Amino acid sequence: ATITISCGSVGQDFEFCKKTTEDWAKKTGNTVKLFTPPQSTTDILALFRQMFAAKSSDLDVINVDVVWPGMIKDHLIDLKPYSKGAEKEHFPSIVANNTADGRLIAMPWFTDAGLLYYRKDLLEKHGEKAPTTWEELAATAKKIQDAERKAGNADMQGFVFQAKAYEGLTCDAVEWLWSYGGGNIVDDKGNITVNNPKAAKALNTAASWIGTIAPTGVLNYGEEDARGVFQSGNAVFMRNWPYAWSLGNGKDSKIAGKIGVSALPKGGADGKNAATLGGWQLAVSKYSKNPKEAADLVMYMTSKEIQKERAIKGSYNPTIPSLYQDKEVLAAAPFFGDLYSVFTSAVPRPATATGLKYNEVSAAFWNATHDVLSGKEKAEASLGKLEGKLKQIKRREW
Amino acid sequence: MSSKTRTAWLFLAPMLVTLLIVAAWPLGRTIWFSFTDANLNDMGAARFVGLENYFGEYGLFANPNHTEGFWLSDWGISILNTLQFSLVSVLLETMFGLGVALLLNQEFKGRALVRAAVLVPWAIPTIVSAKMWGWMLHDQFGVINAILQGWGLIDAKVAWTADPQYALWTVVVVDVWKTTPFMALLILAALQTLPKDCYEAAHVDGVHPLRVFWSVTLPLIRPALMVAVIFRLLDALRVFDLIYVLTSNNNSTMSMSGFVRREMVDNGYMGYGSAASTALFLIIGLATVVYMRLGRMKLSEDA
Amino acid sequence: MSRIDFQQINKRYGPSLPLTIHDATLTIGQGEFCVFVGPSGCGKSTLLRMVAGLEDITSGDLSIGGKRVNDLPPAERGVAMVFQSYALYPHMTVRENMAFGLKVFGADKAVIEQKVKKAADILQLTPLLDRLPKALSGGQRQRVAIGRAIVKEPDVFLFDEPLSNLDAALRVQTRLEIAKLHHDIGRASMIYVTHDQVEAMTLADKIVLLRAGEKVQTEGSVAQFGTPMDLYHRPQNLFVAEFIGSPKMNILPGRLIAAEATHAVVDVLGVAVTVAVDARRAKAGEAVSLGIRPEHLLHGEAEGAALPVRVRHLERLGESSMLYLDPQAAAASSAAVALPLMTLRIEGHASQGAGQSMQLRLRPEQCHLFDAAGQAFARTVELPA
Amino acid sequence: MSRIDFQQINKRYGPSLPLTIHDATLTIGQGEFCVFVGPSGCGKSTLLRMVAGLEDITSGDLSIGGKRVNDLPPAERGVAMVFQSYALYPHMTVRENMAFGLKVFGADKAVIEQKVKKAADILQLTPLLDRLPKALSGGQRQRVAIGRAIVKEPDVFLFDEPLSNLDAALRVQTRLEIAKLHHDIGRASMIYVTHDQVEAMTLADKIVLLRAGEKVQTEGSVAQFGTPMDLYHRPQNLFVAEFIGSPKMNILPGRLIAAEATHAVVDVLGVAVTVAVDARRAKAGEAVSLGIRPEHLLHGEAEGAALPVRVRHLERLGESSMLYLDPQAAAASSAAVALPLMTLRIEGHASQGAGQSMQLRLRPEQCHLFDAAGQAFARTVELPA
Amino acid sequence: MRRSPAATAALYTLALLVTLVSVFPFVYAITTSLKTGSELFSTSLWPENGSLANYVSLFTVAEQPFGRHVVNSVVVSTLVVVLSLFLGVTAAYALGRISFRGRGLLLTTILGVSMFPQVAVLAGMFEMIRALGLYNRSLGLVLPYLIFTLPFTVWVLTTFMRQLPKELEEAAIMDGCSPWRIIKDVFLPLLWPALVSTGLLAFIAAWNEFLFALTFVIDNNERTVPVSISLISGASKYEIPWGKIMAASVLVTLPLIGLVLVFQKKIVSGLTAGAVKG
Ligand SMILES: Nc1ncnc2c1ncn2[C@@H]1O[C@H](COP(=O)(O)OP(=O)(O)OP(=O)(O)O)[C@@H](O)[C@H]1O
Ligand SMILES: Nc1ncnc2c1ncn2[C@@H]1O[C@H](COP(=O)(O)OP(=O)(O)OP(=O)(O)O)[C@@H](O)[C@H]1O
Ligand SMILES: [Mg+2]
Ligand SMILES: [Mg+2]
Repeated sequence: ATITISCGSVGQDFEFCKKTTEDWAKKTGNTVKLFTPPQSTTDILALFRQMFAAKSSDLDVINVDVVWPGMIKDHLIDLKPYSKGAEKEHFPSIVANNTADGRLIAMPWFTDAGLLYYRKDLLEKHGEKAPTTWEELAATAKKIQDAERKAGNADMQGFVFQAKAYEGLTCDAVEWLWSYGGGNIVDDKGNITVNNPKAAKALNTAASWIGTIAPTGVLNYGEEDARGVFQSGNAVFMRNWPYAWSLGNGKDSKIAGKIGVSALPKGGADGKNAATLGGWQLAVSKYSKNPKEAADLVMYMTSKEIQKERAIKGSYNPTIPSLYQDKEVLAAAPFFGDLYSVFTSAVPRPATATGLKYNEVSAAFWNATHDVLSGKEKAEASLGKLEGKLKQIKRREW
Repeated sequence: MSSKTRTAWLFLAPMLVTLLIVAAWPLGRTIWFSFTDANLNDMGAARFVGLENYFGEYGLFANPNHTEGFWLSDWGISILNTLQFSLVSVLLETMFGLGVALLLNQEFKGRALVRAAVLVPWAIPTIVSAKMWGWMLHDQFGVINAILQGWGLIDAKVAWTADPQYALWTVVVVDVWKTTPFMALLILAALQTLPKDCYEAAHVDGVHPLRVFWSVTLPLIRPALMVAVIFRLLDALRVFDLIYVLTSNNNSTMSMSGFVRREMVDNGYMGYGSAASTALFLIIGLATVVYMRLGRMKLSEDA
Repeated sequence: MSRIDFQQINKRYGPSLPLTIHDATLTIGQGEFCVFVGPSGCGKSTLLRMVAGLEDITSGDLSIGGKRVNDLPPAERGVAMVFQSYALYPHMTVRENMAFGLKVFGADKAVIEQKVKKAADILQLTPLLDRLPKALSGGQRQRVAIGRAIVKEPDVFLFDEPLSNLDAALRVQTRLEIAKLHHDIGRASMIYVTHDQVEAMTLADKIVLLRAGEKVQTEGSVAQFGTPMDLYHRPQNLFVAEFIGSPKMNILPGRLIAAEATHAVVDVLGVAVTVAVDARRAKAGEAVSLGIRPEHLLHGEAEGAALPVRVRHLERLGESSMLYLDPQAAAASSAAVALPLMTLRIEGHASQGAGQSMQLRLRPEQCHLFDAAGQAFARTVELPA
Repeated sequence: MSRIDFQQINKRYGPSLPLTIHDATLTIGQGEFCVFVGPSGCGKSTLLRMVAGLEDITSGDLSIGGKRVNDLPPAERGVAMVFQSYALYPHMTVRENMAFGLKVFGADKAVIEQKVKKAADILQLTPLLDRLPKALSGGQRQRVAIGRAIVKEPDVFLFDEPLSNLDAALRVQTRLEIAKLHHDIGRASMIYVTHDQVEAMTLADKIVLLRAGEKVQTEGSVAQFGTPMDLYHRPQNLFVAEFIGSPKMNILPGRLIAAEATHAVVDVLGVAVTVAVDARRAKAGEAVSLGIRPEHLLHGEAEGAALPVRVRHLERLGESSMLYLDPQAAAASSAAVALPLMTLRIEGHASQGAGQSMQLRLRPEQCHLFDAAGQAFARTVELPA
Repeated sequence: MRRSPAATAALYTLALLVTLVSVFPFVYAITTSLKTGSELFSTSLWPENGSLANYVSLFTVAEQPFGRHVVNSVVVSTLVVVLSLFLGVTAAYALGRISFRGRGLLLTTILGVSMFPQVAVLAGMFEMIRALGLYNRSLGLVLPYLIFTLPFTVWVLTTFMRQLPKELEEAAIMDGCSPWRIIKDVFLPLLWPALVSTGLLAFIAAWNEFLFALTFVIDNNERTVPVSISLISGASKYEIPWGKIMAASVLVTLPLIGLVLVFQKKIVSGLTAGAVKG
């Protein structure tokens, strides 16, 4: 049978995908065709939904973002009959995320979580430590920023992150909320919890960064914008995904070797560390003509050997806890060990609870957050409105 | 049916048939869905809900949940944004387009190259040019801020696409940059078909060039200009990708098309999204009719 | 001041093309009415357009009112022009077309209104004032073009065949109006292109007859420049003689028998014809051409040499008739040469029929004589100025 | 077969506009040469365009060769047309313009070549064959338009003022060529619009004179349809009388004194003038108009009634002169009425001067008489057909 | 008639300014395409150590055959333009030169087709494409593209067609031309400026279309240029491969510039000069 798989468009992803699928094809005597999905996650989802709506059998295996299962669960087959229990090896939180109505609709493939990057050299120079709370971060950032600016680097910024009105802002804001104990927008039972003082505090704190330690421009920053500023040596702190590590330490990077990574700060002394859960799964389309072969491919690609290989060669975070103790893996990506807890305790966005309406919820949330950040509204007012909006979105049920 | 009329329909037939094949199903389907509660997740389960999507409890218009008033709802804001954006950008494009067309209409050395150069903004794919501008307008490493700072025009780096104060106008500027060639090229074609001899008459009459432009050129190219503006207006009212790429899909800059996309694709509300697109269709239709009335454009005028 | 001076004006449309206008030198005095005539394509419109400033002057100097205007834009020359192709503004009504030239000068609304009304009355356009050009007949369009020029009352009027599409009555009337206008404005000069000889003769103070074809390159564009009577009675060469007058002058080949200061005797088809010219610069035996206008030929019994002819066919025009005649060469003379038909104009209804033989009489004082190069011998009779 | 029948043809350009053509009924026989004349804007082009099929017929029947063609497309009517506005294909050279019609027809290349060459020779366009229309003079463009029609040798030729921009010599020549063509093709019918009376008179088998203005609505478009001599000698009404002939007929108001079968006596400005018409249908005392053409007025000593006049001004045209005269009404008659100027045409160079008094003689057999409604009384003299 | 020196100077200055504004981002794109690595984040207009690596890399990924994509785009766009112009010209003849009832309504309806946002018709179009069996073929894109190029070409050509002198058509009718022949031999040559302009605009529109191309074609070999560019990938998920994208953009814009250079010669004035008087 011929299996068409969508497993990433970016270079490294693609190379891996190609190699593993070829191996599988050779092993099983099937053929595999690679589909190159668009870059933007939103675009990929739109495309998939379009194809599902048309019951297209053109795609067998698809890559699934961590927040999607709720939205596309109806179009994916249950992998349980094919997994033979293999899912038990993976992080349970992720498996839970991938389970809907008792069906295992996707297999974890790799995971992702927000990290705080900082300039080791600058912190050292100004005698600071990596901050543990947002407040510390703000103070440190301000101090170093002002000092550096005085020293001639007018473009120095304290902190850059993703605050463009898009899914990335939801990720960032969930971290803030969670770290201040402000909940997770919608709790597991589907109750709208976002309108609470802690959440408001979190957002107001974030808003206070804009124009002080963060440029107004962050309001339109995505991952790359932030990395661009950080990597050209113009920022002290950055919130980003693990991918920035290897690039930041790349050959032509101005700050290679000067980067430190830590967990994101807590919200105040009694806050928690919080990192939003990211990452991708693999799933089989309900409309696939060869579900059996497709499922087999999924199982192969999410297997331990393959994840290990990917962790070593591409520093993809495995979804199998045992791999975080694997020596070969740790040798390649030392912070896997240091930040193990970050990855295991990553906060999922409220995708499971809100199901089909997750996108809507997320958009409403990032818009409300953006309004606060851009100073249009105070967090309290904005969150109040957001609550109303979320109620409207929810209507009778999620 | 007279033979002339028969000829007319005969010549129209291929185009009409093609258009019917291409457009009838998609458009009809969209309009139909606007009366249902179809969801992208399960299209088969669509139920007819009448005007629910338009005027129902959660409808586009008359939504009682819009406690702050219609114009502050996402849909209301997107309508206002779109109208604002369209009016300003089309106006500017028309003016610049006219100017550039008049320039390209002159004889001078290197005209061919300038003509090609002028078309470059239009020729670069939107997905690229939008990102390119996004990059160039980047507050930290964007070349625009660098240049403006270099010339001393601004002293602090401006967050062109992020600052709500500038975002929409930045989009307008980029749109004007990108689509002025469209106007210019169409107007240029119109300029080139003007009768020469009445210009000679005006010349001998000693009419000032500006006056000639105003009293002779403009009326004569008006039909073509009107059409160019109509299509620009249509495009502008449906603007999406530029805003989407440049400023993200923030409420404060969202366009009607952006709203449609959000509802239809991101949120999967086919019915509601279809209603929004049908409403958008009606709004555009209305705008066009108003425009054609204002411009006293006659569709059935003879040669 | 609106004297117009052409100094050795040349015009070449393209580097590889021959000169269209060659060495045009003439002066049109202030307030003079000058008519350009010449064969189709001889360059009348070109010359006019050069005065208007619409066509570059290849070489030579053009001055208006004593000022060289070669490089002056049209607007600054103070001219109004009626284009051969009308050049109406297609989007303006008749009224707007006529008013436009005035409006741009910032003339008073009431004044414009009144001028347009007057012109429309003269040109019988009043009921059409609110129509667009495309709903007008050819003649009506032409009248709008005239109207547009005359409302402006400029220093120099340029008319390019302004009446060609009008009917006789309207034409006469408009012609008179133009003459009147010219007279009223007084200081305005006019250049007027026409194909209608009656127009040329009646309107012109001066006529410029332009050449076409090969000879332009060698002899220049201007064939003759003078008063209407000059061109009619004293054509300087065969080209002028043949061009002016309708039907055109009869030209017969001949040989000089005697060349005196007061007259010449010419052998024409074996008949000795006396011509009242000063022929001293020629010698007996030379080949010459004898010219006589159709309206000057006499027939039946009258004085003068008698030329036998036979009627080929005839045209009746009502008030007069035109007879086309085959000269019957005397057996002796060159019968081999195919002779052109001669034309005779008879008042009223001609009684002759085709095939009939006649005797034509040529009065010495009505004949013209040209040498082999086509140059005229000066006539010795007294002629109107 | 190319007989053309107009049966009560009407044309209205717009619902709110008056009829442009009203009740045109006429028949142009096969091979006939019919000339349309009439004031500018009277509908000549419109009528022509209806024959061509370019303009819808509002009501009435048009048939060509016995077949009703109201709804036949132009291409199937077998007509060729010269447009008043030329309508040349601007992107084709002169040669291509002329060849296009034949090419569409699928004619042989060699045949096309040869026909175009011939037409170009006739029209003196040979050196211009490879030019585009925009590099041609007005007359040259017009000739191309003619050439385009004649190469096609159709059943019906439609010419809309085809010679208006040509000089006299070329005009005569082209006119002759068209007549020759008409003669050669034989069975082809021609409809020809012109403002040139000489053309109309010399070319036409039949002339259609169309009315313009108010009277079209009441009396129909066709003022008279007949041979040239008919229109000249037997104008059916004042309009025709005044329109045909240049300069136009002198019209004097009068009152009938005696109305006989062979003649009438009219009191004109106090002078009793005898007119050779059958006036029985009128009664003495009725108001009438007396008409006499400028070329028929006699002066000095001659028979006939004598009308005292004074010379207002005069024009000299070379071969003839035109005198404009103020009639000197006898004190008794209606001096209050402003009388129109009369025109007198004198052969040769007039000796009179302005202000001079003269006596005009009106010969009974040269006079026309019209009743108060403008209808002519039948003339009783023998007249050319 | 000559221009004064001041006017000439003004003219060239303006031309220069317009050119600069138009191509500045493009120049920026070129320089960016020559940059690699961190240099991308610098604002300098000139690459310190320019390299053609980005260009080379475009053609070395077997799964994303850029050359093939360019060919696909050329074929699709050309077909779209040819079809649109053909259908547009014939329809414009009927709409512009023949008066019949319902003309205004028809024009409005045609315009109405382009009043829906692209996303709104996406789903329906997707179904239709699949029903017609055109799914996953670049050639299948021709049909959906007509939905935005056809109304445009019809309207523009109708406007231009309407302005040609009536007498020319009549002369052609008298010469025995069929309507098709009139269009082909008389109108088309006079419509060159309009044809070239609309053709170029439609070509570019088809060339740059993204949403349909992304949705209706999933085969790597069948993709068109904009999708191809959007799929150009950096080394990892969030990295935008600016250099390569710019290189690709430069590469796909150059042929368009060539196209303009070739066809702009047809945008000449005075095509109808000398045709009619009045
Ligand atoms: N499209 C039109 N709409 C309205 N009226 C028109 C239209 N075309 C012509 N006319 C009017 O119809 C009348 C007849 O026009 P036509 O062109 O037939 O005149 P014509 O006899 O050829 O005049 P001319 O000798 O000036 O060419 C004119 O008064 C003209 O104004
Ligand atoms: N743009 C041009 N390029 C080349 N030759 C031209 C151009 N315009 C006119 N000519 C030629 O120049 C000559 C003079 O043209 P012009 O229009 O002055 O003639 P004209 O005397 O007005 O003739 P007509 O009486 O026919 O209008 C003609 O032979 C014509 O073919
Ligand atoms: Mg001329
Ligand atoms: Mg006419």
